[in-house]
Amino acid sequence: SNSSDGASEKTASAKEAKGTTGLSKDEISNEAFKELFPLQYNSYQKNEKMEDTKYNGSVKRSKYDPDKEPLLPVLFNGYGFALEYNEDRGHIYALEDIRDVKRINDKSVGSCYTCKSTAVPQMIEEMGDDYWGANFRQEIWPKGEAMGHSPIGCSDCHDPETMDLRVTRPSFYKGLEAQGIDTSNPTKNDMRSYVCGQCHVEYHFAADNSEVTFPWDNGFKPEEMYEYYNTIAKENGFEKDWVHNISAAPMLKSQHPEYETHASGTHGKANVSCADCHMPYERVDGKRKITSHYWTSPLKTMDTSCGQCHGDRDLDKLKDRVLEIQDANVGALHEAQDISTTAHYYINKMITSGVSQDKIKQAQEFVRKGQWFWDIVAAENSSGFHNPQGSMDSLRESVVQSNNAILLATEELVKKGVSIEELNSEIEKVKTAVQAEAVNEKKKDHAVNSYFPAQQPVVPAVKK
Amino acid sequence: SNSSDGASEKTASAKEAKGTTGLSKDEISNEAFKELFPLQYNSYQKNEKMEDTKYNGSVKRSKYDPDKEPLLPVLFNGYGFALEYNEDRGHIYALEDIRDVKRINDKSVGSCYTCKSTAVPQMIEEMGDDYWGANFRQEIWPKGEAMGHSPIGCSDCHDPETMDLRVTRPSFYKGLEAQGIDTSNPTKNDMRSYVCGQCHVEYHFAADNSEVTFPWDNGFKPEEMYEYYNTIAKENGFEKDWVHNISAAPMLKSQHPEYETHASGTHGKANVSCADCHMPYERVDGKRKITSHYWTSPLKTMDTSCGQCHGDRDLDKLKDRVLEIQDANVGALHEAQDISTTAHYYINKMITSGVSQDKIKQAQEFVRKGQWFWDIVAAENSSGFHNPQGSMDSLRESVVQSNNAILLATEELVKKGVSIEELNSEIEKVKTAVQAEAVNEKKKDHAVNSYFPAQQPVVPAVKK
Amino acid sequence: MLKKSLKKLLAIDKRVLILGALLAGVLFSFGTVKTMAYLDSPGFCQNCHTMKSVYTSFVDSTHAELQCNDCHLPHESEAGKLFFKGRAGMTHIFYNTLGTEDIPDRIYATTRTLRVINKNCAECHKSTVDNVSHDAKENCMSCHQTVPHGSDFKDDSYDQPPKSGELIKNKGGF
Ligand code: HEC
Ligand code: HEC
Ligand code: HEC
Ligand code: HEC
Ligand code: HEC
Ligand code: HEC
Ligand code: HEC
Ligand code: HEC
Ligand code: HEC
Ligand code: HEC
Ligand code: HEC
Ligand code: HEC
Ligand code: HEC
Ligand code: HEC
Ligand SMILES: [Ca+2]
Ligand SMILES: [Ca+2]
Repeated sequence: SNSSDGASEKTASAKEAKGTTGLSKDEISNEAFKELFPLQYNSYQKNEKMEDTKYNGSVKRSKYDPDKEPLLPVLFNGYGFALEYNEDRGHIYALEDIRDVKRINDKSVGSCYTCKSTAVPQMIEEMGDDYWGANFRQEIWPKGEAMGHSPIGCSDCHDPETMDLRVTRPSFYKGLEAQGIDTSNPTKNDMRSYVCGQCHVEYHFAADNSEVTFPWDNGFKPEEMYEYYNTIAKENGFEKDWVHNISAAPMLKSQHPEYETHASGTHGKANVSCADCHMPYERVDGKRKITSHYWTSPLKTMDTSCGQCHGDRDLDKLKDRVLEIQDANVGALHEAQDISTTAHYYINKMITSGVSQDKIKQAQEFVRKGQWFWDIVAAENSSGFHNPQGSMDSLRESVVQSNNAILLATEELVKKGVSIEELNSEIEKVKTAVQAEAVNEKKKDHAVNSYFPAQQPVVPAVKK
Repeated sequence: SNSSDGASEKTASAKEAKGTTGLSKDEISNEAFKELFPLQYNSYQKNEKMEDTKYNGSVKRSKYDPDKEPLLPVLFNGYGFALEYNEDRGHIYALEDIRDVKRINDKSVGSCYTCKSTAVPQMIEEMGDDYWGANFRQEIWPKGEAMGHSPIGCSDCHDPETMDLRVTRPSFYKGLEAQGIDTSNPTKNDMRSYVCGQCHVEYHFAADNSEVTFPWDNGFKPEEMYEYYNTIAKENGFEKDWVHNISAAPMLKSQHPEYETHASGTHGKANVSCADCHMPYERVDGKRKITSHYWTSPLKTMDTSCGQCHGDRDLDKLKDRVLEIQDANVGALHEAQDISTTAHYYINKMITSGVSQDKIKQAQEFVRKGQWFWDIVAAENSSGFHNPQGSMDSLRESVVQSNNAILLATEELVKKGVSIEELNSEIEKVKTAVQAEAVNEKKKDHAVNSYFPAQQPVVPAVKK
Repeated sequence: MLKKSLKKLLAIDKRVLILGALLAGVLFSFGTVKTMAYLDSPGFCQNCHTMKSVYTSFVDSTHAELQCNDCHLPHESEAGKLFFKGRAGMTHIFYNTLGTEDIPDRIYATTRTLRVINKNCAECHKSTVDNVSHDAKENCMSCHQTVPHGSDFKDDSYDQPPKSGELIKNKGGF
């Protein structure tokens, strides 16, 4: 315990002696940090790399690809996610990817910008709650550009003056507090997940002002968030993300619940933080150790990401174990999506066959619920690894609910004299047509036809 | 490094100097080992203790109890498991429990005795393949008593001369070899699971000679064993364990697949053995250390069972994690059993409504499969802990299959003009009646009635 | 005294350290009892920044009273010890001077080290090992995963609120 000197030679220079960087507290450009923290800056630049793993990785590929989730254009029919939906990639691409994505249209709101740019905290400070609902293309984007925004950058997680970790998106602490979690004194370990939990979470836009809101009042589990959406959110005026074009059901779209899934999973329960795996210590520049700022699949860096804790295990075998967990998850996901697809079409047939509104409504609630329970797994980016049992439980519940819809429909349809055989064969036809279409944004058009007419004549504002 | 003496005082005496015990190689009485290995013998005596944990433990309670699996008298209707089925308890009770259980009747075969008594290896040696099919009450039990059998004792796992671990039930190596596993040179770590894998496994009786046979040719997973039963077992003449009294489906009963579940699970894949948790080293008699021979729930001995490997974790929290895994598992199991119950009754209604044989057969295959996938989890004694994700996956598949049966039935029944509402309410009635009956062995009688007539007039020989 | 000079030795120019490497053998073989004791001690090993987590996890372990080399060096004979130490020392010095580019991100005990350690465990804990067959796994650490470094790489400071400014201080190099 006498190694205090020597350290100073390793850290850079005079600026830090005072414990501050000398940067302005409002600094939002990554480049401003480059000279002071070249090692971390260079590490950040690695986020440009694109390389896939078996189920994830960072090549910008469509999620509709045959080996990914080919039924999505059916399942999100009538919503922006049936237009374009891609595998996520490095933080460095966040601005480029949101600018280009077809889900953004002339009505999109500022809230969409929230998790993509370093300009956000300051904008919120300036504009107050008007930020959320402001027009994305007209107002927010140009403003951000003028401010010199960076895609997810140093200031999103660090105080530019002290480099202390910080939470810059107000929705996060609001969400935790709604669950009764004390946010006044987070530990270092907490902060190593909190900075990620600002963005890698499920959210919706509040009905009144489009504010980014996290559905955590009842807990982090899929069933707890669903309960929130069916009670508290409804009381506050939020009922749905969109109306499904096939089943006419009021749907929820779930989004990247990495934080929630991790928190209830194997590693989260063991107090492991996001940064432990996704920002492992690495040796750069000779013998200096830094926190990696290359956020990517830890399967590419198992030695540093996993070896610290699992040094006793053969890492190749550990990787096999991860793939085994993921194989089981993805297989089950595909089955759940298939059953969910069937449920939407059965309801479509209920509508066109003149089944009573009451029964249709019941079936629509089932299909909404069934889809929630698989989507919360599909939207989670670890293919089940962050919580193997919990994700499988959700997929199980999904098929229970989708089947409730199918059952109810079957009873009513047969009463109306509808041929279930014919219905099933028509479903196979649309599924084939969707998958046969080569142009991604046209896939959705094959999901409806004269047998299964569209149920959503007015396209609502795309909000996500 | 000077603690070499003292050791000799701790080990027993002259006999071991030669490396042999001096016991006969055919010794099968536990008491013969008492003097030589008093510590292990005393530890073994602890198996008399009866104490429950949240989901398991060792009190001899009926599995039909409201907090356990109250629908079992419906689900096993027509089979011995609807007569009596209890929570398992200490090895020391094995003989007493099999003698008393109502599943044993005058037709029961020797095979039932296989995993209960130390006399078995010698009997097999003497009788050859005639052992398996010999009459349990008339022949095997009296013979075992005469030989001085002990309930699961030292000689089942140890060579009495050398105390080396050994596998004494031939079915085990046969099963591994059928899967292509080399059994010629097991490691010490292997042996610490192999000795348990002789008994804690799924099995069936071969059609020709009632030999205890393990369904492992395709692998250890539920779907791989199911595949075996639907192909290889059928080719060899084994089709079913019994015909269900409600759905008339040819059913499989699964049994204690701890070995298989563990092998595909978290700890098995990390090379942890059964003995690591269930036979931890413990300090007895001052400071001597032995391998615990008290096989019970490790939740009662977490300090020694889990603490060495998970020394970095708070053991109370680790226990919470176990319970969380088990809660999720048991909740999902109950849901799967409920849906499976519905499926059986829907098929019963198909039969009584004159639906075509062809459709009934299809539905019966679905209900058989659906039941297999929950039973392989219910029969596994860790409530999901040995493989959290895998067990949940199996429960998921179970509801998919049971629902296939219900769907198919719904379509046909509505065509026949059956009221689904009435059917559902009749199902609720029988479920209530079964649960209201206080006498365990009478519960099964309430599962059939005039609305749901029994489908199995001839009671087949109880084989398990 | 010696402490300081060693620390300096470790901090100076690489070329000098090559010399140091050559000197190391001499140092080891002529070492007084006191020198040897120091070279076995936590104080010496933790001089090296790469040892931070093994050191911090060690100091609050049940084995904190021991010297690193009670575990890390063979003890059958003084000669064997010196040889092993010499080889490890050379390796160490190589990595910290010429071979810095090749230092792995995650340092694992080599198979050779593990063999040595395992033997030392068994030796100290002879009575335990003798009275119960205690060799079910490849090595002691398959079960005793937290002896003595294993309480994962995150020390207690992670369970406390971060100290303001510490990230600037640690901006690269520990
Ligand atoms: C124990 C290690 C571990 C922890 C802790 C962890 N992850 Fe992961 N994460 C993984 C693995 C492994 C994958 C799967 C990568 C793959 O399939 O290539 C993954 C995948 C991801 C992905 C998708 C990566 C890709 O290639 O597309 C994201 C995003 C992610 N995690 C975010 C998080 C967040 C946020 C947290 C904390 C709330 C977290 N992770 C905690 C190990 C971890
Ligand atoms: C998404 C969050 C995030 C972003 C963006 C981010 N960092 Fe970090 N940074 C972290 C975390 C987490 C740590 C580890 C802190 C700890 O363990 O207390 C860290 C640590 C550091 C440290 C301390 C030294 C080290 O390597 O551990 C420096 C310096 C640093 N970051 C600089 C930067 C710079 C420069 C940028 C922009 C190029 C940046 N960071 C962007 C999350 C982030
Ligand atoms: C300010 C919002 C924000 C914060 C904070 C944030 N992320 Fe991200 N993250 C994103 C967005 C947006 C993307 C997708 C970018 C794209 O695809 O264009 C992403 C992508 C990722 C990916 C996928 C990379 C790949 O190769 O596919 C990983 C892994 C990841 N983040 C991990 C983390 C971790 C770990 C933290 C915290 C240390 C974190 N993120 C903090 C918004 C954020
Ligand atoms: C900070 C420590 C830490 C890191 C880093 C870490 N783990 Fe873990 N891992 C744990 C803990 C703790 C558990 C729970 C069991 C335990 O207490 O040992 C666990 C459990 C697991 C399991 C068992 C779950 C199962 O169902 O089989 C797997 C697999 C696993 N980790 C893989 C990984 C992989 C892959 C990585 C890197 C991407 C990783 N871990 C990184 C600490 C860690
Ligand atoms: C609460 C934070 C948050 C909000 C609000 C948010 N995103 Fe994201 N976004 C993320 C994260 C995290 C990722 C990376 C993980 C993923 O793609 O699943 C991401 C990824 C993306 C991507 C790249 C992958 C893809 O989906 O094609 C696009 C494009 C995108 N977001 C657009 C949007 C739009 C449009 C909105 C508004 C409707 C929006 N985001 C709102 C956090 C957010
Ligand atoms: C990592 C530790 C661990 C391993 C390895 C393990 N088990 Fe278990 N086992 C448990 C736990 C925990 C339970 C749940 C006990 C409870 O709920 O009270 C359990 C339950 C059981 C039960 C039921 C106990 C009761 O109270 O009724 C049996 C029987 C069993 N295990 C047998 C085995 C066999 C055979 C193997 C090896 C093939 C094995 N176990 C491997 C931890 C383990
Ligand atoms: C169900 C299997 C099983 C039964 C029954 C059994 N043992 Fe063991 N026994 C083991 C295992 C496993 C070990 C650990 C061996 C190893 O790690 O190599 C062991 C170890 C021992 C040892 C070595 C010393 C020690 O404590 O580790 C002795 C002596 C012993 N048993 C005596 C007995 C006696 C006496 C009986 C009967 C009262 C008995 N055993 C019954 C499985 C069993
Ligand atoms: C010869 C067959 C046989 C062998 C070998 C065997 N068991 Fe058992 N085991 C049984 C039977 C039978 C029971 C149930 C006894 C009863 O309930 O009457 C049982 C019960 C148990 C229980 C439940 C105890 C309770 O408290 O509920 C555990 C735990 C257990 N065994 C673990 C093991 C482990 C671990 C091994 C190997 C070291 C092993 N068994 C080897 C047949 C065997
Ligand atoms: C011989 C070592 C060993 C023993 C004994 C052991 N474990 Fe583990 N445990 C592991 C390993 C190895 C993993 C996988 C992750 C890893 O590599 O750290 C693990 C993983 C776990 C996990 C993570 C799984 C999840 O989904 O959260 C839990 C929980 C766990 N063990 C609980 C227990 C309990 C409870 C006991 C005692 C009944 C026990 N373990 C005994 C080695 C062991
Ligand atoms: C392959 C080994 C094996 C065979 C063959 C076997 N058992 Fe068991 N038996 C076990 C094990 C292991 C347990 C403890 C685990 C459990 O109960 O799930 C057990 C538990 C029992 C119990 C106590 C708990 C209960 O179920 O009420 C009874 C009674 C029993 N068996 C009767 C029988 C009968 C009758 C047969 C023949 C039809 C039979 N056993 C065949 C291994 C076997
Ligand atoms: C009680 C015995 C013991 C003592 C004392 C001990 N070590 Fe270790 N050391 C081990 C074991 C065991 C391993 C292997 C750990 C593993 O593989 O999990 C190890 C591994 C290491 C490693 C390799 C890194 C790693 O995590 O595998 C380093 C470096 C190390 N020790 C340094 C030290 C230093 C420096 C000291 C003194 C401050 C020390 N050791 C004291 C037993 C010991
Ligand atoms: C000059 C800095 C320095 C000092 C002082 C130092 N080490 Fe190391 N040590 C290293 C480096 C660098 C590595 C990584 C090289 C490698 O992986 O072989 C390492 C690796 C190790 C390893 C893992 C490789 C192996 O041989 O198993 C062990 C164990 C270890 N050191 C123990 C010690 C002990 C014990 C001491 C004190 C007697 C010590 N070290 C002193 C720098 C140092
Ligand atoms: C130079 C002697 C020595 C060596 C080498 C040694 N130990 Fe120890 N060990 C001790 C002493 C002294 C204690 C403390 C005894 C006490 O507190 O009762 C101890 C305590 C323990 C304990 C009980 C406390 C605990 O932490 O659970 C375990 C287990 C243990 N040692 C395992 C090991 C293992 C494994 C190794 C090898 C990696 C090892 N020891 C190497 C001397 C040694
Ligand atoms: C299969 C798992 C396993 C392996 C391998 C193992 N141990 Fe243990 N050890 C244990 C358990 C469990 C305990 C706890 C016993 C207790 O607390 O009563 C223990 C306790 C100890 C203790 C505590 C002191 C005492 O006598 O109570 C020492 C010392 C020890 N082991 C040394 C070793 C050494 C040395 C090795 C390698 C030769 C080793 N162990 C290998 C499981 C293991
Ligand atoms: Ca990605
Ligand atoms: Ca029991």
